[in-house]
Amino acid sequence: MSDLRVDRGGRAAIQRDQPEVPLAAPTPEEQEAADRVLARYSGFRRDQLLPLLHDVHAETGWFSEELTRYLSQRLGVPFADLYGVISFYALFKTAPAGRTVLRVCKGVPCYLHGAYELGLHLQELLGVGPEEPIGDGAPSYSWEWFACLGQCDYAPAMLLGEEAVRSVTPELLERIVKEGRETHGVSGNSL
Amino acid sequence: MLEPVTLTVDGRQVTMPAGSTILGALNALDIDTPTLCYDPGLTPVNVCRVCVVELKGARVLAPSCSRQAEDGMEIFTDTPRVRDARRMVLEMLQSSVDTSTAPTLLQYAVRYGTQPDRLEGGATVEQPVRAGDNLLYVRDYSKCILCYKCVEACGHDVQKTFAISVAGRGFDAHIDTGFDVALGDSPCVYCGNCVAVCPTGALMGRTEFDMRQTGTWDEKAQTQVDTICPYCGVGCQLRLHVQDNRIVKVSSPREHPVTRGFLCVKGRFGYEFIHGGSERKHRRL
Amino acid sequence: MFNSGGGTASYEDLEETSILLLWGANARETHPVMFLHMLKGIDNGARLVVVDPRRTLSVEAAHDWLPIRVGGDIALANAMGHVIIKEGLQHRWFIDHATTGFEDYKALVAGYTPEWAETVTGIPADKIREVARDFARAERGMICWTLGITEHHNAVDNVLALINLGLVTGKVGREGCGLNPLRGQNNVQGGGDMGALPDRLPGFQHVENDELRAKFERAWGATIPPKRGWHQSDMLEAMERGELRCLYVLGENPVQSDADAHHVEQLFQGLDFLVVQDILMTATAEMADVVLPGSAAWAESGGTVTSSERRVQLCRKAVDPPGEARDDIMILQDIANRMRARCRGIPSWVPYSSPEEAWEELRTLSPNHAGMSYRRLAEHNGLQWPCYDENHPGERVMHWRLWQDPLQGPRVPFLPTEYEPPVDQVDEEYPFMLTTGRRLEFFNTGVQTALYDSARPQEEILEMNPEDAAELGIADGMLVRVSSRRGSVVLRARADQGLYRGLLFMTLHFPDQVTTNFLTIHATDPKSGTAEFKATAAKVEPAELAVTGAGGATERVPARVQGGSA
Amino acid sequence: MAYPATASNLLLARCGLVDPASIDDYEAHDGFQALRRALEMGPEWVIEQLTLSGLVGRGGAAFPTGRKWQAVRAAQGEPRYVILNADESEPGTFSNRKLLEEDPFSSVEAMAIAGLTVGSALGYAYIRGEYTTATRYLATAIDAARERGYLGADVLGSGRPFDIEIRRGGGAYICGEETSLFNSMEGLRGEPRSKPPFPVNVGVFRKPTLINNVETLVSVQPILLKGGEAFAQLGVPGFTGTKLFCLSGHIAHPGVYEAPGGTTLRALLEMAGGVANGRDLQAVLMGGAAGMFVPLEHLDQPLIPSALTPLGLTIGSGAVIIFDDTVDMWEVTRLIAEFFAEESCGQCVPCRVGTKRQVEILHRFTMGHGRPDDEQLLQEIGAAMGDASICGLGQTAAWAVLSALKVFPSPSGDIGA
Repeated sequence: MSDLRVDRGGRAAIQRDQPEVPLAAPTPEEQEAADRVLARYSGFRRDQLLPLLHDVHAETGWFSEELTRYLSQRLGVPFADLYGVISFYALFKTAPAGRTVLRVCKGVPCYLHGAYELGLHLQELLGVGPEEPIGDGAPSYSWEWFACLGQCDYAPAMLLGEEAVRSVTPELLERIVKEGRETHGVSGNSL
Repeated sequence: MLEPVTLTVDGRQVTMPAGSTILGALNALDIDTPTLCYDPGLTPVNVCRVCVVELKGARVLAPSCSRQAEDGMEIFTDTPRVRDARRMVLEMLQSSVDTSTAPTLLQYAVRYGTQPDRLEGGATVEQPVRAGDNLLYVRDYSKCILCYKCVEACGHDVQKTFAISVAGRGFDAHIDTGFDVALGDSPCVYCGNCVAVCPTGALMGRTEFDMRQTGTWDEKAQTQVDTICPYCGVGCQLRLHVQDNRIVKVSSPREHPVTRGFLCVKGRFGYEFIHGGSERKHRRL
Repeated sequence: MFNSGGGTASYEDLEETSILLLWGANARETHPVMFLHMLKGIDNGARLVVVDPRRTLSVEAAHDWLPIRVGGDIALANAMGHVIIKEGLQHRWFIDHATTGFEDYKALVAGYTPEWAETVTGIPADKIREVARDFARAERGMICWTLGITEHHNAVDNVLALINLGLVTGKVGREGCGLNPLRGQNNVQGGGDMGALPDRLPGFQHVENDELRAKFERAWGATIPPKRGWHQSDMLEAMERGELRCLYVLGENPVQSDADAHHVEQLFQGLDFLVVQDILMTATAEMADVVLPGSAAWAESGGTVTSSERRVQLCRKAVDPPGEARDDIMILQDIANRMRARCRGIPSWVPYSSPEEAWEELRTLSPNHAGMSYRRLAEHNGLQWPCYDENHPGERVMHWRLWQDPLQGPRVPFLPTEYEPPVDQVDEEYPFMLTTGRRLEFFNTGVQTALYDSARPQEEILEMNPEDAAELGIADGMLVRVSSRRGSVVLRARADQGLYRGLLFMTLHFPDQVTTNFLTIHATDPKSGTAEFKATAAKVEPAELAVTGAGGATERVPARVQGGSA
Repeated sequence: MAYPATASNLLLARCGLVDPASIDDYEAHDGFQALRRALEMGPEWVIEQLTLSGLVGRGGAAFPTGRKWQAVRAAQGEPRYVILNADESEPGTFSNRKLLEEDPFSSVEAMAIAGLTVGSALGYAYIRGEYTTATRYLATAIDAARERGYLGADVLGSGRPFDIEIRRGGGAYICGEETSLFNSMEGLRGEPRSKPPFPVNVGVFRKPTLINNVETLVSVQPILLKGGEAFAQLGVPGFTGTKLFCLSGHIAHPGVYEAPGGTTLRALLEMAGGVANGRDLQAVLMGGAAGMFVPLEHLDQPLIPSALTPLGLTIGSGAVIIFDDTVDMWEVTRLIAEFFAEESCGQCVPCRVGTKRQVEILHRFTMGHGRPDDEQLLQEIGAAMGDASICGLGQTAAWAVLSALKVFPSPSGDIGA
């Protein structure tokens, strides 16, 4: 049934669910993660969407088509609409990414402090280009370029998962990758 | 009731009811203003920016389609600034989108003297035609100027079906069913109201698409006749586009009080039966 | 309504109302463009309440859904009346001013407590109270209904129960208010308006009124039988009695569209002479002695049709009909002429050379249509009757006179009606209630929709409650046999959460695959002649296990007709 | 840094001095005194002080803060909202991050003052998603403040409610634009809305909304403690109070510097120790990506609108990026253009296509095969973007490029070769 919300025109708008489209079939892990988060958002309102997406994303690392469909059906937010929102924000992934994502800042101050070389170094260390996931099945690590992280006074900087790493040196980068390899237990020449 | 407002446009005064837009005032003065994303039946999204005008005292140009007319406004619609902005916007569209089936846009392009080849070689929104997921209409997003009309018509403003949305951002922003699923996996009800509002032919009825492919589509040879839909009892006015004694397209006049230009799947696409089929029970008597 | 069969309000009113009861109607699928007006109404603040056994697409857009058990409509309407009167929410001024029979209504609904209605309708008593209060208290309110109300053996009573609800709350005759049946075909309204009813002449003028009849006799130079004729169900009964031996069918496919299709087919086979005038070779046409190729009025000949808001609009010729197909009005006149010449020796006479000429004559005979010239119809995008003269704008809201002080014209009566269960009752053998309806992309017996490239498959599907399906071991897509006391069919099944336990749903769209009307009952409403398509006791079995021969129906496995989807 | 606050150390007074997680520490350093004062003196007094102070929005648009607060207070419609705009994403800008990481309570206090002044019971702190540390400190501060009665159903016994919810951005520069931020908060794509109507009347959830940058709000506390006039006397008539500048790039000591209005770029450079490694200064980008390259002859211009506007310059967010003589400035310009192409929401044509075309042309420059009319094209694209885009992003996305055309040697020659 509908649920009245306010759209950007300020009118009451209908959010309908989608009886004609297939029922979502997320993986059990995705569904569990989504259910855990959804339980914290009973009486969901549309303005809680971003916090909820952050929470789900933190657990799953990305939004698969089926997970998105599942969320759409549970939240009563149309699937296309939900995808439109998810695909708008750079921190949300719609393709498999590493459990941990390394985001190398490519803002101007970081560029001036060797961010480009840093990225190349990382590529060498991990053996993959930006946004290419590593590992079989559940990828554990990936790296990408990212817009200015606001750590310009500590350039070059990057994000390790959600945490900022400041004044990154090649040595620090090597240590991070080494620790990551140990933590995630990824073997082989991919990491 | 709020007081009417009086504004000056290109030196001429015009008084408009409160709540009118600048475009309303321009129309009242018969000033032909280009619009691409504006549609009187939809909420203005003011994204195409070809309707911009100069507003005295404002830092930037104002979109006439959505900006409310205010008492004392001084508007200029044909200054070099306005013409340059309109021309550049059109050039940008021409350089990135296949505008071959967008007659209105091309007409504006001529009016403002665009030189789209200056921007040649840049990125375009070229992508495969989505023709395989249904036999009623075709989506060719290389022709999409992202005017949002289809999204508004499918969503809040008309159908509330919400089968499509704008996804991605920047130059990669595009119309999407969500992970680009086939229409059959979306809530689409095939009303074709997105097709009805599309200004560029990115959305097109299958018959028209096929005829254009084979080179048989000929608008000059077509007649348009208004009649009433043969299905339910709502009384939707259909405009039949006829070529060689066959219906090739169905639309509805935007000004009709029942439809306002919007139809359902049967009215828009369900006309084949009068031409008959090969099976005996479908054969015309 | 109130002696003239048309909705009292307009689509515009849907956009201005405060509460809309969509009753036995799935407008989003069956009247999609009217539903757009309802959606605008919701945008403007209206509350939409859907009364439907199924959780339809319309329900998805509604604020409230009353999942009524099939056939419980009068119980619900009367219980709402009960709540309204008990809580003093009735529109006292309007009732005193413009109605009669309120005391009888009050006495009748006194027995219809919400608690009792809950047992019949399955809708919680408190929900009934809530909606009744909301409807009564709302400044403006409308009730729209379709075949969920009228395809019952007590169709007219159902409608009366809703009218009573409109009267008791004063929700008629004002803007944003009204009682509106949504017409299922593009000219159901116009056909009735033009006298295609057994007791009416054009313009809802009663055939048994000597003065009115005389007016038509003068105009037509002919004698009109002074008694009402037969409606369709009467005709079938007359065929059964052998009184009706010859039938002329125009643009209808009764062999597939009428309830209890087996029986109808037998009756048609027994006719001496059957003439069918149609544009396609329908199943009925296949049985005809003579088939007359007509034309599609909406695109090949022209004329007028009248919509659910009483709007008379012009159809225009856009293409030439194929082969020997002719304009229906000409075929009819030719036949009339030959009959005159052959039977009475009167020379040939062609009164109408075009639909417009027939229309001009109508304008002189039907006061409701007097102001509607073709020119005005074209200029105004149609006009709503009544439209008495060429300066009359047509009536957006009917019965506004009821609000004039002093009252103009007669009072309108409450016509209290009692609840009656469907004729076909469920029992141990037939434990399911089968109801029928339309799907968005298809239409009636599929004659018009079988040919276009619909995106959804052209295939009949039985919808049933998932738990029922699980209990019977029926998985989605499995073939099942559905049987009623009259016949049985085999088709695929699909579980649907939107159906309550014990409810089945099918359409009539694919009679060549699945003749749903083998199952339906020919229990007809004596007042309207409508059959009870909406309530059939049935049973369901996995087809593999089914014993063949029950009811003698041909078992046909539907060939999956592929639509467009990949 | 020393405490108490000095003329040039108002906003940063507590940064690095107090424990950002300790409400006791904050209270011991004037914490919540301004809130008490505001409650005691009433909303009209608060707005009067803001007006007297001459404080203008520090996010870049420089709208008078007192007028904005007054407008929200007077706006029709309930409820009203207060939003702390901490979606600081302007490249080269990091003062919000510093304030939230090192002195989060001052933002909490300022939001409470704002809420009680304009008649709002609920505030939102919208923080860019990448600022996790700042988010944690702010969340801790909000909880601690609530526990002590500075937030909640009855703020300091005033009988009036105010509370704060945190919203994290999703990684979108555009959401720093206030109307995009509203859409983002409402769970939509962060596409900007058309203005007017303005947020003071039609903001988040279509309700009157006070939205201020962190730096602006943090300025409120010293204004109320010292008085609006005292604040105005810092700085100069064209720019009252103090302003935070973020110095980064080839500078000896990158960081956030506070300076009274009227300061110059040269003064800021000196505060930060000059160009790093003793190299020569080649260029200064002021205002971040949405700013412009400053011709070096203007280093001594006072940074006030009356001096900058005629030169086609603005302070913007206060970002100052320093480039030494080794840098390929057209490569930097291309990077900036790329940033906008990636961060454009894509809604309006001039910005969606214009940002893309800028990158393509600048790419030609850096690859050494610019076309003869490329500079002219950049001018025209930039003009259309500036004139016809919906929001500030598109309107300013060509500024750096246009200023580069003015300041740097023509790229159509052998630049990038």
